[in-house]
Amino acid sequence: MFKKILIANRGEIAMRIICACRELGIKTVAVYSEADENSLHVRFADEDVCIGPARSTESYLNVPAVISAAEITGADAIHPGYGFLSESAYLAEVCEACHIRFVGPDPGVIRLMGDKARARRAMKKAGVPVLPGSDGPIDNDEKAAKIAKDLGYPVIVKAVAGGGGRGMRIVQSANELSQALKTARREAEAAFGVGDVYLEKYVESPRHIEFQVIGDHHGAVVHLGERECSIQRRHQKLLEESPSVALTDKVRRRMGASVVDAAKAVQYTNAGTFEFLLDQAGNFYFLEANTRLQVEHPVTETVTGVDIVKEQIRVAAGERLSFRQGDVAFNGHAIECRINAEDPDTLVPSPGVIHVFSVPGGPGIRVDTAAHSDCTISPYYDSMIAKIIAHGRDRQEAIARMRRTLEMTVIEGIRTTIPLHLKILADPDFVSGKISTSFMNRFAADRPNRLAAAG
Amino acid sequence: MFKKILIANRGEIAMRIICACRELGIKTVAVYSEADENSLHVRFADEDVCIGPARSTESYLNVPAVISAAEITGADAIHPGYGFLSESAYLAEVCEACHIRFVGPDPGVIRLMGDKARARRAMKKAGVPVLPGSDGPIDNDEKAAKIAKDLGYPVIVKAVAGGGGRGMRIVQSANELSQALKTARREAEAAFGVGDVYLEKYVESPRHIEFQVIGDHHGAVVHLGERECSIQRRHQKLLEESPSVALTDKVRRRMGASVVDAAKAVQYTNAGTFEFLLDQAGNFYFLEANTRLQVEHPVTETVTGVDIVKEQIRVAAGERLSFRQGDVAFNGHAIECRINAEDPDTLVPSPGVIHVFSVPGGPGIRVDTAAHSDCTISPYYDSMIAKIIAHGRDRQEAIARMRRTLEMTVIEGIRTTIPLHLKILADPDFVSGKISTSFMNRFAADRPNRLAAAG
Amino acid sequence: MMNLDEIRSILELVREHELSEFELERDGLKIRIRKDAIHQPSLLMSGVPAPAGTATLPAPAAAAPARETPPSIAEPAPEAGEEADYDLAVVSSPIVGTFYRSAEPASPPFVEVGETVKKGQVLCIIEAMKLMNEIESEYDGDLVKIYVENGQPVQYGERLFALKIS
Amino acid sequence: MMNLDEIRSILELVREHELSEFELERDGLKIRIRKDAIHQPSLLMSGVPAPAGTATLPAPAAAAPARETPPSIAEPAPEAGEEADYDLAVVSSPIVGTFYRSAEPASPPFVEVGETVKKGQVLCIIEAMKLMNEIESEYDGDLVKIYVENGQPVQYGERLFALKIS
Repeated sequence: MFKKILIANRGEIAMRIICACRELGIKTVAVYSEADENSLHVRFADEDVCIGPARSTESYLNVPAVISAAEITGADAIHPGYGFLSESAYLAEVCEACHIRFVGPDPGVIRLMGDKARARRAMKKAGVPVLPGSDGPIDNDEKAAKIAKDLGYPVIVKAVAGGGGRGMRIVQSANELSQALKTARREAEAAFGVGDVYLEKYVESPRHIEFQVIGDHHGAVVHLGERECSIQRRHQKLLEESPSVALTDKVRRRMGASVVDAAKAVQYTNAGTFEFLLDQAGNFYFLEANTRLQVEHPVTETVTGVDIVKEQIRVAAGERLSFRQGDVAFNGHAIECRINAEDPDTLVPSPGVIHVFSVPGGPGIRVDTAAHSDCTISPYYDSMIAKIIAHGRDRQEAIARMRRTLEMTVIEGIRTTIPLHLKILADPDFVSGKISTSFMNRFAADRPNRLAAAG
Repeated sequence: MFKKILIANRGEIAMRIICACRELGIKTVAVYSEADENSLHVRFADEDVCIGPARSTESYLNVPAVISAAEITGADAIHPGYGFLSESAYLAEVCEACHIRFVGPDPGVIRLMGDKARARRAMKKAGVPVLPGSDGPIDNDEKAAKIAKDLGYPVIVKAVAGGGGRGMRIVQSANELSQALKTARREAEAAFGVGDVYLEKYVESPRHIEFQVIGDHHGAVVHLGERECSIQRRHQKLLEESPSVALTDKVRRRMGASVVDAAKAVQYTNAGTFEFLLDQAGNFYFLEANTRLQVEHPVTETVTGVDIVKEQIRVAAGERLSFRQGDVAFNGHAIECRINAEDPDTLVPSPGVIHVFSVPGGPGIRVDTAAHSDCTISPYYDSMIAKIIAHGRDRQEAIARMRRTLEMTVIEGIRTTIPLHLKILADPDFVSGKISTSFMNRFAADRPNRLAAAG
Repeated sequence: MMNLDEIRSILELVREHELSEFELERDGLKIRIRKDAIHQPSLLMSGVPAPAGTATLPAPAAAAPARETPPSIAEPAPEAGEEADYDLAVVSSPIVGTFYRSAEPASPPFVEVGETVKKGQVLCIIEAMKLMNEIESEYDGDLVKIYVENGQPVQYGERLFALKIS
Repeated sequence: MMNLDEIRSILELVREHELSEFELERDGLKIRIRKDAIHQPSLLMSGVPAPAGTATLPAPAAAAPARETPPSIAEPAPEAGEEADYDLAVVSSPIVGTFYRSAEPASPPFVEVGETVKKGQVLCIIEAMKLMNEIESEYDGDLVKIYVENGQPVQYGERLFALKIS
């Protein structure tokens, strides 16, 4: 087992990894930017190294600084958390070269899954259903028009290197196609430095369902069931739950087995997530795989009792998975709300000093956060300040617990998305489980003049 | 179901009951003393009534004030929590007379179990093993000497109305008996207004094991397994866990069935706890029954997934228990630490203003508290300010999670028992499960001159 | 450019206006002042009703300024816009219950505003647990205000009457 | 430039007005004062090492008072007991790595205390990811202090040298 892990991240996920390391008796090294000097992850790590100024390109995204910090502290592994360098095949490679273990899949797998078109092909080959579409980047409009016609409109243009909705365009008819390709290429170029785009069948109002897997270096891969993440705004997840009301036990087993097979086919190790669209007819289509820990991993931990972060560290150290597929049992229902420092109406980020931070606990409530009374939410990074996870015997109990927790949460000094979450939790369609990725449109539609009025 | 429940308590347990009511959609009424005007339970109840000055005899223990508050707010039930009026047969009777439902057993059962000697007889009759002893109060020394001789020394003198170690004396040999009876009677008289004492066989270094039961008004009684509460100091529980390492599944089933039979025999309804001593040979002896919610109920909730407080409210409203014995499954291991506002060495209460209150969460951690940054811990009431409950797949994981949580908890402005808990959790005997009610002696013994030096 | 005298003047203004923060920025200059004189008022401390809950009873902080020295007679703080050049006494409720101004529904009230009352005179009844508790005046004086409507519930320490002490 | 007397006067004002924070910024000058007069200094804010952990690296707050304006030359606050009647410049580390005073173990150090250095002169090497990064002086001046031992790890922004600027 490792003696010392460097945590190449900040905020709640750095705290989460410190918790896991402490439980395993592993020392920790925090790295931090100058903006995070007083952060909890710096306080509670065994050692800490300032790696640069506030701007993340010069600190948390600075591979030489992270590697140097690991070297001067003698860390034998790096946990990248999520975001930042977590899906950097380059960091994983440098780690290999420096004999530091990277807590994540091998660089080759990260690279494969990072290329959406190659990932699609690999999944298709492994027998996982993928959305019908162009089998690779599209370079001319004529070919695009033919493929789109074969797929049938609507279709969607997506960036090969994409994510977060950038380089993405929905095309309703043939005469919009050429313009959409142009715009998507430009956006992709700007966002990812690579302008390649591809075409897919567009599914209307699908559910976003993802499967959590974890594999060791001895060939074992186990899935931990699904998470439903259909509640999204601008392709950002707001609320996640497990299990999904849309899956029967039979479908869960079938999908899970198919994901495990695919992960084995690409020699997947460590934790990863396979994202799918579920259309209204019940068909699943592979979307993409995330080769890292997800923000929403706690809902899976809550229903399975598996500590995914500790398991990641164990398998990275070469240990065998501590459980087999047959040992995984699903217990009750879990919901996670991401509490962001944002105005719940205008969605504008709301950094600043939190004067009062009090999240009531009680039965079934888990809180993952690095915030506390009198802490500063920096404008430099992600606006997520806390994750609240509610566990109940069933979905209804989980919803009730989440509601009363949010109602009794006091965060003063900044605005948060709590009022928005309370609206979602009170929505009759949400309560009855009738959700899709278009669910959040209704809240935007309630305020047609919102942006105009705010502007 | 009730429309509005008055919570005749304060602090974390009032918050706990508010959580349960909100999940059930029931309105709440907080009552409070003048010292608690700014408390969270007052803030988060739907209504609130000031019922008296700080002294609890004039507020939280004031039955007419509590009943009046229920009447003026139109509450249809009263939940007494633990402590204060929770085992007051008188309050239960007045509630009956005023057509307010008391969330607890019937007054007759409260009275029966409140009289230790009668409770012993009832349990013996129901086939539950009790400690050999005098079958009722002892009024003369000669009779006492004979009984003690039959029992074999050591024996223990206990107050019939006792609790909390008052009116209790261990007697090692015949020549100490007369003096011990005298002292115990005097203490009992002072503490409870009743001087009656009885004799029992004294068990050396036993474990304190208790069973949680809950019964409805339709004759169903179910047990939720045991809690081990051997870690006590001056007869006050400090740390509780479930399951106990001392019980096999077979013993658990046998004991549980015996407790359920006994509860049915006395027509027990609502939640209750049957406390036992387990001697080193593996024999169980009934100690006493607590006819209320216990401080340590969360460890049972954590391993069973049953919300005991909601279940209490449901059965009080006449509903049937929502589960049967066969539905109760035990999942992993839970430990609770009671965080008290006390100096961990001198044990002196440490009321005052908490400037910083930050309890990290993360996987497996539940926090029950009414404290927050900038709150005041009043000198008038119980010194317990928070309960931290750690859940793990096994005892080892639960201990590791509790440790890292306590290490990363920041409470500033007052002293707390956290350092003492960390000592307990690091103790090799505790870690290997070799504990008994004498466990805490080692920490006192470590500092023979502690009180002298402090004085 | 700012000099020490200017800073001093700003600080005077901050004190005078009891500010907790002051910030000024203009080209080439930025000044920021923060005071934690007491604690900043926090919702957790201020007893503002919870957004989700609705209090049917008057919020104690607002309704009972005389709460500090119940249960009976206390000097009220003069209210804004009120003359307070005479001694006032407030009679607060010593118990929780329902306030009645008369012995029976049909009877006239025990007292009316403007009346002179004697020490020991019954001012009202508070019903608690079906018991009628007579509340007596502890002072001689003129009744200047009745805070509570007939039949209204009252909390412990809630103010009932104001007397101008003679 | 602000002199000590002015700073002293501002501190007097801060005390007099019981401020918890005071900040003044104008071209080339920034002063920030913070007092926890009422609040006990909070562990959560102060960056004091956690009781459970042991930092093998110097705590940033203590080790890098010049942290506000890295990565290179900053005006240090005069330290207690030190004369500060000349202009000092502190050279801080622009990267994380290992500090070496000479090009190779056998070579003599690049600079010694008391030496005069020129702008652009190499002061030390910071090794990061097997690369040797030469750190140059940005000022002409006399080297008055070397904060770090040879072979010691340094953080971003950690101070390395103090120069008396000529």
